[in-house]
Amino acid sequence: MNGILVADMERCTGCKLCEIVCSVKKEWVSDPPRSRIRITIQRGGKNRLPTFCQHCEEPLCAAVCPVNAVRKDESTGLILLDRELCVGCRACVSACPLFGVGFDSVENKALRCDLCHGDPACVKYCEAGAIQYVDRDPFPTNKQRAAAKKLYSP
Amino acid sequence: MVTKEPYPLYSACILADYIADRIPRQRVFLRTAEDYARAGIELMLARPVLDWSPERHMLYFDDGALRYDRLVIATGSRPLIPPVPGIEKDGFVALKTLRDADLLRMAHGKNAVVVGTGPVGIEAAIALRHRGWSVSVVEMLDRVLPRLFDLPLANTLKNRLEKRGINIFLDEKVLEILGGTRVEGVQTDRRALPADVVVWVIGMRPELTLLNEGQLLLGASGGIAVDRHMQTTQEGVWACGDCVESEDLVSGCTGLFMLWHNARLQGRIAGANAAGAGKRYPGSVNITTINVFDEAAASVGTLASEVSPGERKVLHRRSPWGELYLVLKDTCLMGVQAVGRTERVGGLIGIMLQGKDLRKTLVRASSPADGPGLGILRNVRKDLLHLFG
Amino acid sequence: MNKFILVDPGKCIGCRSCALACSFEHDDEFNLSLTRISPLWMTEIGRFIPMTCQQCEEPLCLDVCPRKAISADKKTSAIVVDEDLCIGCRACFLVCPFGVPVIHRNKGYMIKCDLCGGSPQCVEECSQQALSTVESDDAALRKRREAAQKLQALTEKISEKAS
Amino acid sequence: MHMTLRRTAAFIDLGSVKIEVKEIPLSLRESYLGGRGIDIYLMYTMLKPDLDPWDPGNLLLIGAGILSGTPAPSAAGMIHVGGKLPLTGLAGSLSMGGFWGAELRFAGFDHLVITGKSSRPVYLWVHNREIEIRDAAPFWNADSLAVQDLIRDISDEENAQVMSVGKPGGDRGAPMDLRTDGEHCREAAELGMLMLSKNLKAVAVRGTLPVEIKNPDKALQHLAELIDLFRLSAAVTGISSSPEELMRTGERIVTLERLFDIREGFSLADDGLFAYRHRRLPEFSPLLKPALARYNEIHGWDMHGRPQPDTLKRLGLDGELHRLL
Repeated sequence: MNGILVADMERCTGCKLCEIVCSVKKEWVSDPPRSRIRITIQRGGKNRLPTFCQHCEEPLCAAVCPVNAVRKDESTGLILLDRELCVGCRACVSACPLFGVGFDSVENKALRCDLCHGDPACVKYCEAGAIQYVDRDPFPTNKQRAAAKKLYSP
Repeated sequence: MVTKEPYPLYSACILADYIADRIPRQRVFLRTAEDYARAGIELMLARPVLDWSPERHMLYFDDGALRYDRLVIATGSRPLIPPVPGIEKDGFVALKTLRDADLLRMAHGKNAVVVGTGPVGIEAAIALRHRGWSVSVVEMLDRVLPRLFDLPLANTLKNRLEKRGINIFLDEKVLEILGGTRVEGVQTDRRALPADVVVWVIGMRPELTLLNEGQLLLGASGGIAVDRHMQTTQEGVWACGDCVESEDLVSGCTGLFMLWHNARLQGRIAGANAAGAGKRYPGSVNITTINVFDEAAASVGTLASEVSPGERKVLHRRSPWGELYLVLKDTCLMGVQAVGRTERVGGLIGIMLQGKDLRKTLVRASSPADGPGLGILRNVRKDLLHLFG
Repeated sequence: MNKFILVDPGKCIGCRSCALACSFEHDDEFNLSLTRISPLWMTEIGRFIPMTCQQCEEPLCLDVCPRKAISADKKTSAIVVDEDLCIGCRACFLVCPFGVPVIHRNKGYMIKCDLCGGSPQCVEECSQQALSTVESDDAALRKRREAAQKLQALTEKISEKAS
Repeated sequence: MHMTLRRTAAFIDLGSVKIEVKEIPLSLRESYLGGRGIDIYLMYTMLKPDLDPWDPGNLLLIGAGILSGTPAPSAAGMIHVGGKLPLTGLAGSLSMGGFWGAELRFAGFDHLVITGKSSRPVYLWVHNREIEIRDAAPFWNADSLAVQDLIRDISDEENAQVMSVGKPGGDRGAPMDLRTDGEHCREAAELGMLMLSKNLKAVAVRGTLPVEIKNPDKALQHLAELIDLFRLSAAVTGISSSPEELMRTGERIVTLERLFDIREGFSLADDGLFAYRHRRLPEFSPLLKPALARYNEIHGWDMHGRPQPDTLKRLGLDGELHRLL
């Protein structure tokens, strides 16, 4: 399925297990700064915002990349990074409006979520179920359906 | 596709890495001749256009002419070189094209002087320093990267450069390039600096030598005036890239915003419209990121010096791992500069574009509907509200 | 006060002509996946409910958009999207409580109801008058009047039985 | 020694402002695992009997568990706080959630052993293998949540995890809350009082160093199945101990806590579900006695709650416990 990650801010408890699990799966070591998902804690503690690559349709990060290392995979619509080409200039990190791109200061490369090729670890291990891996197209109607039930059920 | 460059498309931003020998030369190229052939594009390299007749839809070279139905002008920009004596000497490089980068890459010597501290200048200085040259930088204004950073953050970056052995001379003008046929030094209004190579990067101007007087309407900033569809005032002629004037989405003013991603987005739109599509270019988000010795710095929006003193408010937060500098006009966010964690610059673009009254937004309780940008502001909420009084 | 499309699910028969009219108006093709109003079959309730944008007074989508692509149209006060600014990052969709913002399948920008510049085609196409364009205060008045009529019909029936 | 087994403990003496970092020997870790185990071991071996709990010599122990900062269920962030309880003089043991334990591990430490009393109000700032003792006078009387935000402001680190004590209620006044996060808090304020008795308002930690995992994919697989915590801990730490061994370690820890309490004059009369903390003798409800007898029996303790000699032998606690750390 041609899926994306969707975060539910209310459910997230800020336990950051996803950061640990993502870094273990990708880097073989538990190292949250090198995880592809980041939990940004807003002051006042209530809001914990899981941020990761939203795979935009018109990615700004692809535009600012000086070496074309960020490209949109037409078949799946995912925005993928070619790690060999990446020179670590961090233009994509600062251009992304949604904190979607991390930075690996050890290897000086950008860090992008590639949805673990369809089986995202963060979704599998999130105890609170705050991150879902959903199909891109029908998902909005499910949300509308839930809202409709709330609004109009007799 | 006609170009005076002898090479297919290469990335100008990455030349500094090539000069510093961090990447091999072929990594600079983004397209190969086969890419053009496969895309059905006839590539005419090293063919400078000498004259243009819009009425007859003709382009003239020194050895021939070319007729067109639709024309997209993407001539880009050329280095601004005022009439300083001695600029014709060997070793004087106005860094713009791959040929200039080759010159710097092959150059041998001990001392290098970089004139101008824009992003290209700073990256060239770092690249040469990386290869062991002793580098001095001369800047006319009072700070490095003057169009990107205000004094506080510019000084942070200046200290960082100086700590790595780059001597920086501010408020200094270059009067003359010294030496015989080869460059031997630079004479400024205060001192003479030894130099085997001079990298001249004080700024760029749109490359409009192709145009004769009055053929195309130019904007106030000197760039070609285009409408939202990147169309010029001439029928069937579009223009895009550094040679074009565009509108800054954040501040709303029009001007020359010669950035790589602006050129690419405008190119895609100008090309599509030339082929009959109806795409519109919304305007430029002028975010610039620069890597100063593997510490990133980024800036977007207006500088504090560009906001009128009465309405100007500034929040400067220093911490062990970086700095954040917010420029506000009363309670609206106008500009963000950051050293270290630069993702905060991108995160705040949305809020800047909204131009909302931050006092109202910050007083409201945080809710899941806030984007990441508001999270940054909430984390400096106390200082901001204090600033607003 | 924002104008918006008032939905009366009771009258909706699920013929989807509103969705077809909407996709034709905006994209010149009859394609249910490009509609800005989607009549949803609600199995648990056993009825169709058309769902579209509520044209909020303080739209969350407008606040969260990182490109200021969403704005309130001056003339029709509808919440509209600038296709060239939108980068399709779905932040609006995440915050909208009704899940209304949808990404256009092949054009990559967000699409939502913009009241067709003031005279929504879905309202005109709806044979059952299930949809109507109202100002929010008219809407309240209209609902109260409908409730009053139902109540009045009910009391008449009771008084007949009593007498 | 494999990286995952290298665990460090920082000994911080607030009085003489001396910080010493020692490595935790593997043998100690195999018999006492992580947080609570090593904390009670340190209490038992470092504290002289009948030491006045208010004496600066009392220990405040903060220990991350063996699985902290690794892909384990919420244990990834738990933290254990121990020390001789000021009111009852017994072995204090409290574990709190949030991400504090993991952050301590990412900062390169596993245990903080805080002794002595600071001359002025201070808080600890632990960051990537460095520990700073900073002034806490400006927010000494602030409540625990406000302290957390203030420390995050000063350090400009949104992700800093701060363990802070609430408003002090007089010299030995009302208990205060001790909290690691907005939600994760324990009203067990005795340890908060212990902290305040050392003039210590908060311990903040921020770490960005990696934590090694013995074999990552096995760890992830066990985490997914989540049926066998033993195999998960073996996959993460590389200590392949059988379930029985781990159970015996658990017994050892609880029995050592009981030994510590007995050494401090604890007797069966004090043993009651609630009296245990506050030495207020409850009227023994009829159910409590048999339950207590059963509890002691399971642990191999006699009917007065004192560990039997053979239990001590089985757990290796019979001889003199010499200090390994």
